[in-house]
Amino acid sequence: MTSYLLYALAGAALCGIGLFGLLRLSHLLRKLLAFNIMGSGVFLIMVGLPQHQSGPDPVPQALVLTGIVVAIAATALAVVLIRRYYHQSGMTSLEGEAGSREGGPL
Amino acid sequence: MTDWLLDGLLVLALLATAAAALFSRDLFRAVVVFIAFGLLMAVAWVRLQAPDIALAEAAIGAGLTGVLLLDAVSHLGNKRQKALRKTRDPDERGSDPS
Amino acid sequence: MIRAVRTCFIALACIAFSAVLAASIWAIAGDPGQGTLPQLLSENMSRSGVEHPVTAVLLNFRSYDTLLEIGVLVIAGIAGISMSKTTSLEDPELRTSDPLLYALQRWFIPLMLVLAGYLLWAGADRPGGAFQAGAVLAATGVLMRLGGIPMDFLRPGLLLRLGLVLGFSVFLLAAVVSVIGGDAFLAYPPDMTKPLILVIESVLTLSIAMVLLALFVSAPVNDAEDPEEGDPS
Amino acid sequence: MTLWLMAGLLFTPLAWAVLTLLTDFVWGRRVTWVGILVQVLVSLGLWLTVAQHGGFYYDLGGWGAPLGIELRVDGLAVTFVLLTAAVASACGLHAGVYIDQHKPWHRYFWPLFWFLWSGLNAVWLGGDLFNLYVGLELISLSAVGLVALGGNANALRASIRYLLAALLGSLAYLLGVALIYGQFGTLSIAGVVAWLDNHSAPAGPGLALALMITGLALKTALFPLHRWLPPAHGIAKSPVSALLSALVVKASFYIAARLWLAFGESLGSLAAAQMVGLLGGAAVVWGSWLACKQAQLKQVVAYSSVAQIGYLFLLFPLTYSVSESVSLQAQQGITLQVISHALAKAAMFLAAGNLILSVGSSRIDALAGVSRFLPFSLFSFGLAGVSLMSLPPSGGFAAKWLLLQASLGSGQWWWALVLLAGGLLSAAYLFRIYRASFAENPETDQFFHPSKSLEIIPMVLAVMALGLGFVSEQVLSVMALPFAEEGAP
Repeated sequence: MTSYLLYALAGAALCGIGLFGLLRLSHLLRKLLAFNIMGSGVFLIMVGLPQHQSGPDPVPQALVLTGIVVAIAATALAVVLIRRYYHQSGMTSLEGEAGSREGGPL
Repeated sequence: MTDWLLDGLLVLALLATAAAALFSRDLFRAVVVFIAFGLLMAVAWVRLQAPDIALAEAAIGAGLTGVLLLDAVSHLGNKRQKALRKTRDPDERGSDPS
Repeated sequence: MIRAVRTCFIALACIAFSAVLAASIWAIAGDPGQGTLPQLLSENMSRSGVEHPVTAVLLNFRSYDTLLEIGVLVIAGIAGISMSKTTSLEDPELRTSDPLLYALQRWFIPLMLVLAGYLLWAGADRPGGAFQAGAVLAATGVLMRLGGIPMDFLRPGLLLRLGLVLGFSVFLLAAVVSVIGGDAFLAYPPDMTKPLILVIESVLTLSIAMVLLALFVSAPVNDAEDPEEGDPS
Repeated sequence: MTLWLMAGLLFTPLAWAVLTLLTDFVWGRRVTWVGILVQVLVSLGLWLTVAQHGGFYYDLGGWGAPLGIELRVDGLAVTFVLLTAAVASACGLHAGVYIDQHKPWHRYFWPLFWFLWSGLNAVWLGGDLFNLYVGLELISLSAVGLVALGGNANALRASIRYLLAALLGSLAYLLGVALIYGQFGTLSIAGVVAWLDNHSAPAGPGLALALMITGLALKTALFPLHRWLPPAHGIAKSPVSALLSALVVKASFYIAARLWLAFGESLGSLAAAQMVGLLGGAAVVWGSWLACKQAQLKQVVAYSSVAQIGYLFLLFPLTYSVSESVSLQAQQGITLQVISHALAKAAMFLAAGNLILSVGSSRIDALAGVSRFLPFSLFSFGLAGVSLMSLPPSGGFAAKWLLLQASLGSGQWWWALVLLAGGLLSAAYLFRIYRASFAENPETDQFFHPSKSLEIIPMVLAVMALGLGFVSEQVLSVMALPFAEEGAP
C-alpha cells in the first residue's frame, strides 16, 4: 500500500459523503457543496489509483485539471440559476412546491 | 513514518471538513469550512505530487468557488429578512439537514 | 418519522456505496499496473513543444478536450449573462468602504497580477499554466469588484461577449489553420508548436478570467430592475 | 477530403457558436441558416464517405490512441450525425420563427444551440472515455442554459433540477472512467476492448461499468431516475423541448450502448442485463400510464419520452450472451427506435408548440375545437403519433418488429409483452389528445394562426418518421458496413 492508495480510498469515502449530501440535503447551495465534495472524491481516485501502480502520471493530472474547470463552470452556472430562482420564488430548495406531485431530490 | 502520520491526519481532516461542510447548521459556516476543505485538498494534491492541480485547487477550488458561494450565501441571507417579512417560506438558510 | 427512516436508508446506501467503491479500488490496486501511457508520454515529450508534461497533455496531446472544456466554460458564461436581465451590472450595494478590504486591495491586486503572469509564463516548463493564471486573474477581478472598482467592460455588451470567446476563437483558429496546412486537426506545425501553445495559453488565460468574472458579476440580481409578478414592493 | 469533413463536423459548429454570440438575434438567425446548410451538407458528405469506404478511426492532432484522442467514425456514428443534422436544423429553423426576437436575452439562444450541436457531434464520434465526458458536459450545460433561458421560477426550478441530475450522472460516469483508467491504463474504448480480448476479465472494473451505465441512465432518464425529465422538457420552449427529447437524451444513451456493446460481454452480468431491461420495461409502462394522466399537452409528450426511452434499454438484455444474429437484430431495432423516436418526438413537440401558440393555453382541454382551425399541425401531431404507437408502416413499427424478433429469437419472450403493452398504452394517451381536439366547442372560435413555416417543419419531420419504415433497409445497411482498422482513408 502506498500513500497514493490511501488518498484514493479517502476519495471513495468523500464520494459517499457527497452522494449522501446531494440526495438528502434540501438547500440548493448545500447540494452544490455536496456536488463539489463528491467531485473532489472522484478526482482523488482518478489520480491516486493509477499513481499507486506506476508512480506520478501526468495524464490523469491533466484530466483532473480539465475536470476542475468543468466543475467550476457548472458550479458557477448553478449559483447563477439558484440566485435567480431565489429572486423569483423566494425559495432555496426544490421541495414543497406545487406542480411536482412526484417530486424528489432529483 | 512521519509521512504516513501526515497523510493519515490529512485524510482524516479532509473527511471531517467534508462532513462538517455538509452538515453544519449555519450555511455561512458551512461555506467557510468548505473553503478550508479546498485548501486541505490543495495540500493533498501536493502530497500526491500533482503541483499543477494543487495550484488550480487553491485558486479555483478554494478561492473562486469559495468567494462565489460566500457571495451567494450573503445574497440569499440578505433577502431572507425580506422573504420573512412577507411570511413566505420560513425555512431556507441553515435548513435542518436531518 | 418517515423522513428519519428515509435518511437512515439513504445513509446506509451511501455507506454501502463507499464500501463497494473502496473494495473495487482495492481490487484494481492489487493488479499489477498495465500502464504504458506514462512511458509513451515521456517518449513523445520532445515533440510536444513544451517541457512540462501536464501542459503538453492539456494543450497538445489532448487539446480537443481542452477546446471543448473552454466551450463548457463559455456556455456557463453565456447562460450566466443571459440570466442577468439588468442593463448595468454595476450594483451600488457592492461598493464597500471596508478599510481592511481597501488596504488588502492596494497590496494584493498588483501582487496577484504578477502572480498570474508568472503562472502563465511558468506553464511551459513548470507547474502552472492557463487555468491557474486565469483563476488568479479572475480572483483579482473579484477583489476589485468587491472593492467597488468599476469595471465597465463587464456590461453584457459586445465587448464582454468578445472577451468571452476570444481565447476560444484563437484556439479554434489554430485548429482550423492546422487543417489548411494539410495536417490532422489540432496538429500544430512542428516548428511553430511552442509559440502557438504560448499564444493560445495567453488568450485562454484572459478568456477564462473573463468567463469566471462574468459569472461572478452576473450573479447578483438587481431588485429594482425586474419586479416580480404580484410583488407589492 | 475526410479531413475537411471532420473539420466541418467538429469545428464549424463551434465557429457558428462564436459568430452567433457576437451578433444579435436576427443576425444570429441568418448565420444559423448558413450554418444549417453547411452542417447538413457536411453530415451528408461524411455519411456518403462512410457508406462508400466503410468506417475508420481518426486521430485528432495526429497523436495515436492511448496518447491522443481518437474518433470512431463508423456507420452508426454517421447515421446519428445525419439524424442530428436533420432534427437540429428543423428545430433551428422552427426556433428562428417561434422564438420572440424582441426579448434581448433570446440572442443567447443561438450560441447555446450551436454548442449543443457541436457537443452532440463530439459524442457520436467520440472514441475516448474522457473526451466523451467533456462532450456530455458540453451538451448538459448548454441544454440547461436553453431550458433556463429567460425563464420564470418554474423554468428555473426545472433547469436546476435538470442540472443537478445531469451533474450527478456525469460524476458517476467520471468515477467509472477513473476506475477504468486505473485498471487498464488507457482511456480509448478500443484500447480497453483490445486488452479485454487478450486477458481474462479482472474483478475490479465491473463496478466501473455499472457506475458509468447508472450515471448515463440518470442522464437518459431511465425509470426510476426519470423525475427530472418531464418538468424540464415540458417547460422549455417547444424547439428546445424537441432538441432535448429527440437528441440530448439519446447522446447519453448512445454512450451507454457503446460501452455495453464493447465491455458488456466481459464486464457485465446476466443479472445486470436483465435488471436494466426490467427497468426499461417498467419505464415503458409507468411512463405511458403517467402520460395518460397529465393535464398539460407538453407534459403528455414529455412522459411519452420517458416511456419511449424505456424501449431503448431493452438493448441490454437482448445483446447479452445471445447469438450474433439476434444481437445484430436487437442493435438494428434499437437504432431504428432511436431514429424514429427522434424524428417523431421532435415533430410532436414542434407541433404541440404550434397548437399551444394557437389556442393560447397549454392544457389539453383547451384544445377543444382546434381541429376545425388548425388541421395542419394537428395532422403532423397525429402522423408523429402513428410512429410512436408503432403502427405500420412507420419507423416505430419497423423498430418494434425487429425487437420482437430479437426477443423471441433469444427466448426472452417477456420483452414481447412490454412491446405490446407499450404500443397499446401509447395509443391510449395519444387518442386522449385527439379526442380533446376533435371535441366541438362553439364558444371558442378565435385561434391564432401560426405562420406556414412553423407548420411545415413538424410535418416534414413526421413524414420522415413515417417513411423511415420504407427505407429502414438502406439505413441499417450503412450500420453494418465493414470497419477499416487502419486510419483514415
